[in-house]
Amino acid sequence: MSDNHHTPASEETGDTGFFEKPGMRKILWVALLASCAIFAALGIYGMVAGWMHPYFTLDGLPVFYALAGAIVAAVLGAGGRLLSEALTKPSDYYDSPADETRPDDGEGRP
Amino acid sequence: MDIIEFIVGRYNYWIFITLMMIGLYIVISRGNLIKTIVGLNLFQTSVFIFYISIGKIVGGTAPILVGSYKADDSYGEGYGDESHGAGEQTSGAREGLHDADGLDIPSNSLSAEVPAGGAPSAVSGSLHQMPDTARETAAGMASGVNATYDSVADAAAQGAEVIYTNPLPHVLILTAIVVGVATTALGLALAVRIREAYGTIEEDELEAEDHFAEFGVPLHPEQGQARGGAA
Amino acid sequence: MSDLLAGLIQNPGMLLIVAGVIVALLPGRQLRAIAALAAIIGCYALLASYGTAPMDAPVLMGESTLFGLDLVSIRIDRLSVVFATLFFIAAGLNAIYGWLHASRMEASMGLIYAGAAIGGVLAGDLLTLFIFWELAALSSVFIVWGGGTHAAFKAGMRYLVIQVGSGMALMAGVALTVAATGETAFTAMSLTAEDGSLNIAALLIFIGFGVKAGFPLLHFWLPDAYPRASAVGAVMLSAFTTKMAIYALARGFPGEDILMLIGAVMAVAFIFFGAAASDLRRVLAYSLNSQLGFMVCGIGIGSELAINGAVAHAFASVIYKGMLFMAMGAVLTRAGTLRAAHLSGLYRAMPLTALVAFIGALTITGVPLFAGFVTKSMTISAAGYYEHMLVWLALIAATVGAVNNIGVRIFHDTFMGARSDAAKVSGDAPLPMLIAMALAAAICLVVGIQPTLLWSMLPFDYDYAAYTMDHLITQMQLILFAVLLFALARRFGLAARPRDGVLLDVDWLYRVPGRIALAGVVRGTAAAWHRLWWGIQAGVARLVKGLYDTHGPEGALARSWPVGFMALFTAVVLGLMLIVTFVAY
Amino acid sequence: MAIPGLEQLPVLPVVIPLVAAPLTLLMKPGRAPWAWATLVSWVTFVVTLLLLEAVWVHGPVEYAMGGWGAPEGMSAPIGITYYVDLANALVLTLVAGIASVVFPYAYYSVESEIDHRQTPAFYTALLICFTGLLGVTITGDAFNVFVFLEISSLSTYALIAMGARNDRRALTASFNYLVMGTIGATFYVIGIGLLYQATGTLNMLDLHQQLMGQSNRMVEAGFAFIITGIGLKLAMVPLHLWLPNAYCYAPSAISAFLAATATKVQVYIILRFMFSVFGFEFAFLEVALNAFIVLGIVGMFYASFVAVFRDNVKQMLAYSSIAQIGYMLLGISFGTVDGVAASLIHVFNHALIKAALFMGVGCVVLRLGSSNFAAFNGLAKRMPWTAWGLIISGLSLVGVPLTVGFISKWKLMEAAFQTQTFIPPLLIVLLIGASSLLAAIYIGRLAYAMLLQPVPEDAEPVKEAPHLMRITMWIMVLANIWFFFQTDVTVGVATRAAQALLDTGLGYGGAY
Repeated sequence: MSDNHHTPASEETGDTGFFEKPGMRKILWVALLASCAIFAALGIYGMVAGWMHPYFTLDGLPVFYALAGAIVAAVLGAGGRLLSEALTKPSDYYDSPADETRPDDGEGRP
Repeated sequence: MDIIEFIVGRYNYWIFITLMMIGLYIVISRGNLIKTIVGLNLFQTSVFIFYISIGKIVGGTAPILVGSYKADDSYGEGYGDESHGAGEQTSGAREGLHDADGLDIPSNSLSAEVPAGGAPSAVSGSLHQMPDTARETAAGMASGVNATYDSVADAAAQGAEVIYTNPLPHVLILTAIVVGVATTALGLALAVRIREAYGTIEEDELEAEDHFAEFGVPLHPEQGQARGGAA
Repeated sequence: MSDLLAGLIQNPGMLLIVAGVIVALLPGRQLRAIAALAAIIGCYALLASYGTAPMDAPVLMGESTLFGLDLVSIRIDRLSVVFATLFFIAAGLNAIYGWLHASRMEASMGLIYAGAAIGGVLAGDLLTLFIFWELAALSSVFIVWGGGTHAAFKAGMRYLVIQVGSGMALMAGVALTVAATGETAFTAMSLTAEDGSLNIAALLIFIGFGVKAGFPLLHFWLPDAYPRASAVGAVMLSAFTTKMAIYALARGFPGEDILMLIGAVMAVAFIFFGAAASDLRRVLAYSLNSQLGFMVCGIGIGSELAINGAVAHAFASVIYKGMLFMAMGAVLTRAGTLRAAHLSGLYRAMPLTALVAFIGALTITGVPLFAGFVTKSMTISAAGYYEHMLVWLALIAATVGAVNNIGVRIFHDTFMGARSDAAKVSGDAPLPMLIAMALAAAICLVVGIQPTLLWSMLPFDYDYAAYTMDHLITQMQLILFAVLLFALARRFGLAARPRDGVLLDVDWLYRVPGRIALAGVVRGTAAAWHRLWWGIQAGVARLVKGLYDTHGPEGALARSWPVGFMALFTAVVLGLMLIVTFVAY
Repeated sequence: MAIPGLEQLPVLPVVIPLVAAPLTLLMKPGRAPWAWATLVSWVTFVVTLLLLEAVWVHGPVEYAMGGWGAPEGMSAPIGITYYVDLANALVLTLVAGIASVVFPYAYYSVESEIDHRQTPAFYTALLICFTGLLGVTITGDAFNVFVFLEISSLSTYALIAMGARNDRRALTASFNYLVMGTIGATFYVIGIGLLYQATGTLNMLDLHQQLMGQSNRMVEAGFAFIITGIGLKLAMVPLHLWLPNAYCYAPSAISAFLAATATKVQVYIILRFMFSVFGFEFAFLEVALNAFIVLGIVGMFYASFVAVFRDNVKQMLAYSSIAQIGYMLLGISFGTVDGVAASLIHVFNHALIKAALFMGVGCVVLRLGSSNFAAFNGLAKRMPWTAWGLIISGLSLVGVPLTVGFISKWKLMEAAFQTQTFIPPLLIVLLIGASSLLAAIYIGRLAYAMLLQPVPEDAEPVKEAPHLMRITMWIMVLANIWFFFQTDVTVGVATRAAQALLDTGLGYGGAY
């Protein structure tokens, strides 16, 4: 899950960390997909085995939570993007950029 | 006719108001500090006139006991305690000042007719129209207190037949005049100091300089230049 | 001196405030930090000596009177004790975290701030609550200002106004309550009076609480101020103010129906803002606000389980949110920036901080074995049991929001991926910061694994089993599929980081059109004023000129020095007075 | 009065400083006049405390000047009387108390701001001003009020003008004040003249007896003149323009003394006239009270807004004073015991607050020569005692709990809720809260400058203010905290004083 098309700063070749190795990325993907499948299956089995105690009819659906997770994630991704497009202004919109810099107060702080 | 009487009868008020307004207007409109003080003086003077006029009646005399007053030994006591000051200030003045016929602003007794014999007229709104009250008061106090007060009551009764001018407003205004003098002196002294510090006593120039000192920009740029830049 | 002081000084919070003043006078950061930690432990020992008491039989201490009103400095019951304990833990973690980096101001004000929060939750009456409420507001302003930039100053000013405004609403409500009933006791209130009309006093108090609890539309100070503070300051800010408000709501308005709606809106709305924000601490601030929605919902439901859930979640939230702010603070300390656009791949240089951020993400999203799982389940279950379906849906959505905002944005985008320029930093977080983060992470794990430890402290005895199969399965489904979707979106280039810049919020309303309007009104008034005055002068002058030709041109037109102005004004006032007098009746 | 051995007590607060003042003029410039003035203020303070205690225990005290009291069988006294009830005993104690702290404070400040040779004259004027303020408060004679008013005003003009050595604008400020003050006082005299014409008496209590039921044009005009005149001296909002410059350019010690006492005494006079002299039978009172609500609220906001944008701290505080007068007017305007008590409490508390603040600014002016905001940058590092004193008293101004400002605000809100006016009480309370926010902004601005702004790089190192100034300032700062815990003195006395005021006006209860 470390694919990143939008790393804004300089991409450096040859600086691949532990998680950037191709083998590692594959393992991560497999693990993610496998655990998704396992918990979806467990959910369906749980329905049959009587583990689940749905509060409403809605969450009586076998993979309701899986669907909910995916749908909300999609809505959130799109919504966040739209909101960002609509409401983000340049950094100097309210304050001048100089306001963000910190005068050295002699305490040697970052 | 009533209106004319109303207006004429209160001419002292009109003088006072006119003078006051002139004084206030000078304070408002003059740009020169000395002239402002002149206006202030005029304004204060109008109040002096107001006070003096409310205490004065034509034919009234200074508040000194007239007539046969014999009890010399008890003079100071009697005078100081009640017969004159108290009687006049509390009962006579209070009721007398307020017109019996319910007019809001009493017309001044300067214009009222004062009988020649000194016997006060019952209808004239003067300060001392209530001899009966005074006599009663004095007598009432005297009885049962001390026999020597009989003479005091007697004197008060006689005094009540004389018309006195109420001295209190005059005394008060003497104080106010002193205060006025002090104010004028201080105001003029300040004007001198301002002249030393600023080189001018014209208010708009002073304002321009103060404005410049506070904000660092001329108050009226175009005017400032036209006048050669007061700032 | 009066018994009021004697009463107040028994309150551990008050003692901590005194300690804060003393710490301000000590030289050297280390000494200040040691003294602060000692004070925190000492005051906690005092609190612990008071023990605890059940909800329906609180122990009251430090009773006194202030101009005839009864004050109770300390009320010990399980609700107040759990919050006070939580604040002591948070204060201790803050002291350790800022061991090397807290300025004198932050060290001292941090203690006063913590003390005010502790005093506030222990307060037994509304006036004492107000006293600490204001102290918390004022001390925290200095922490915002501790950010040191001019932007921090301005944000601090806005924060000050809104916080003092919250205090004023509270004070007005309390004054009204006292005027109406003569009672000052802080007990459960209702927004509707007995005859069904609106209870204004309670409403004012509610608004006062609501501002600090970050109710929607009243929340804007939170994402505005927190990101401006210093690394140490933001951690302090994240712990106290909002949770103190949650306590106050739990005490004053349990089961108030409107809270469910408010909480649901909070939980959902702010995850979108969090997704759109570019400054990472701003993301955290919105996420915090969304988590507050959980607690507000729980209080709104008002059942024993729901209140327990809200309190438990407040407890967990302080710890893990503090931990995340600590991690971001460490990044700020090392990398000097928190703009999402400039950071990625930090795990190489700061592996331990990355691990902490990962644990934080696991906790906040509610992965089993971490504190968030047990505390969130309680509120969600309560919503389900009492069939508040909208609330329940909102809380589920908020959980997914946490996956995106914390799991993806804070952890993945910042620490994973290729290394950006800004991420080329010299080393991991300084040792005291790491210790504080490790302690917080440990608490998250302990509570997650052994939840009964926390439950024994909660207000009500309620036997709740978190680790059941259906909880585990549903929660894991929710998180894993959300993660899957985000991963796929990244894989296929459908998702991008938010644009760099400032994200507009409600505060835009007063920062832009509000400011323009204010400036316009001021300028307009000044112009109208000037015109009026000159008009009067000109009018008078013309009149006089008409009457007397003697009036020269140097007259009234040319001047505006105040003497004349004032004198005229006096005359006008007198005239008005006289007219009104004569016409009045 | 039946207090053995203390028959002459009521006259002493006026006589002691009055006699002491001319003696000061004869002293050598320097330490002697200052020490003498301080001693006098302390003695006077003790006397006023005794008087307060006597009034608290025995009830109102009357003292006939020269023995010219009311003769037997007569209600009204012949001469001037001093009449002390709790309301003016409280204000007297306040004025003398502030003086006894500010006078010692003044030494270094005066040495640096005023020509050394002028110091005897300065302390003479100061003592005369002190006399005048005490006299205005203590007297029971309406004309005597005018005399003392002018005594204090004239010396105040001179004192303000002495600030000219630092900034020549003190002269124009003083001149403005002189013109306006004279107009105000003259209005007052006219009003008294009209009342005298209507009643024939000048004694306040007797005036009330005579005015009962009288409601005619003359009395109304008198009322209008008196309220406008005192309103001007009080800096009630449209008539406040003289105040900011006067407080700003006066010598620091004078700013502190005047801000804490002068307007407070005027508030007392307004109270005395509205409730004791005119009383609730006077139909026009209600109109005036309604006007006060509006003026009070307008003042609270207008002046606070101006204060936020001022770049000179002294001016900022002066405008803040005008705003605080708005609170006092608001309390009066409720026309209830609680409202008047709240007003009196705020009179007392605000005096403590403003004295401390102006004293702090005086320390800064002494060391840094300026009261502009720029001088306050980083002050907490350069002059920590002064800076923290300013912050604590600033918090008190905002109305933060644990300081007296909170008591004022609380009492005012409580009173507002128990009143029916044409503005809903809730709105009034919210407005009080909103204007506190403005106070929070300007105090916050000051606090930020002092605590978090860096010290200017080219700044020379400065010492803290002299011990004497710091100690006296901190006495005031600690008083701000002390009187939060010790509310018996303020709330207790003020409530009983308000009851007394309204009882004489027969307005206690629901006449309004």
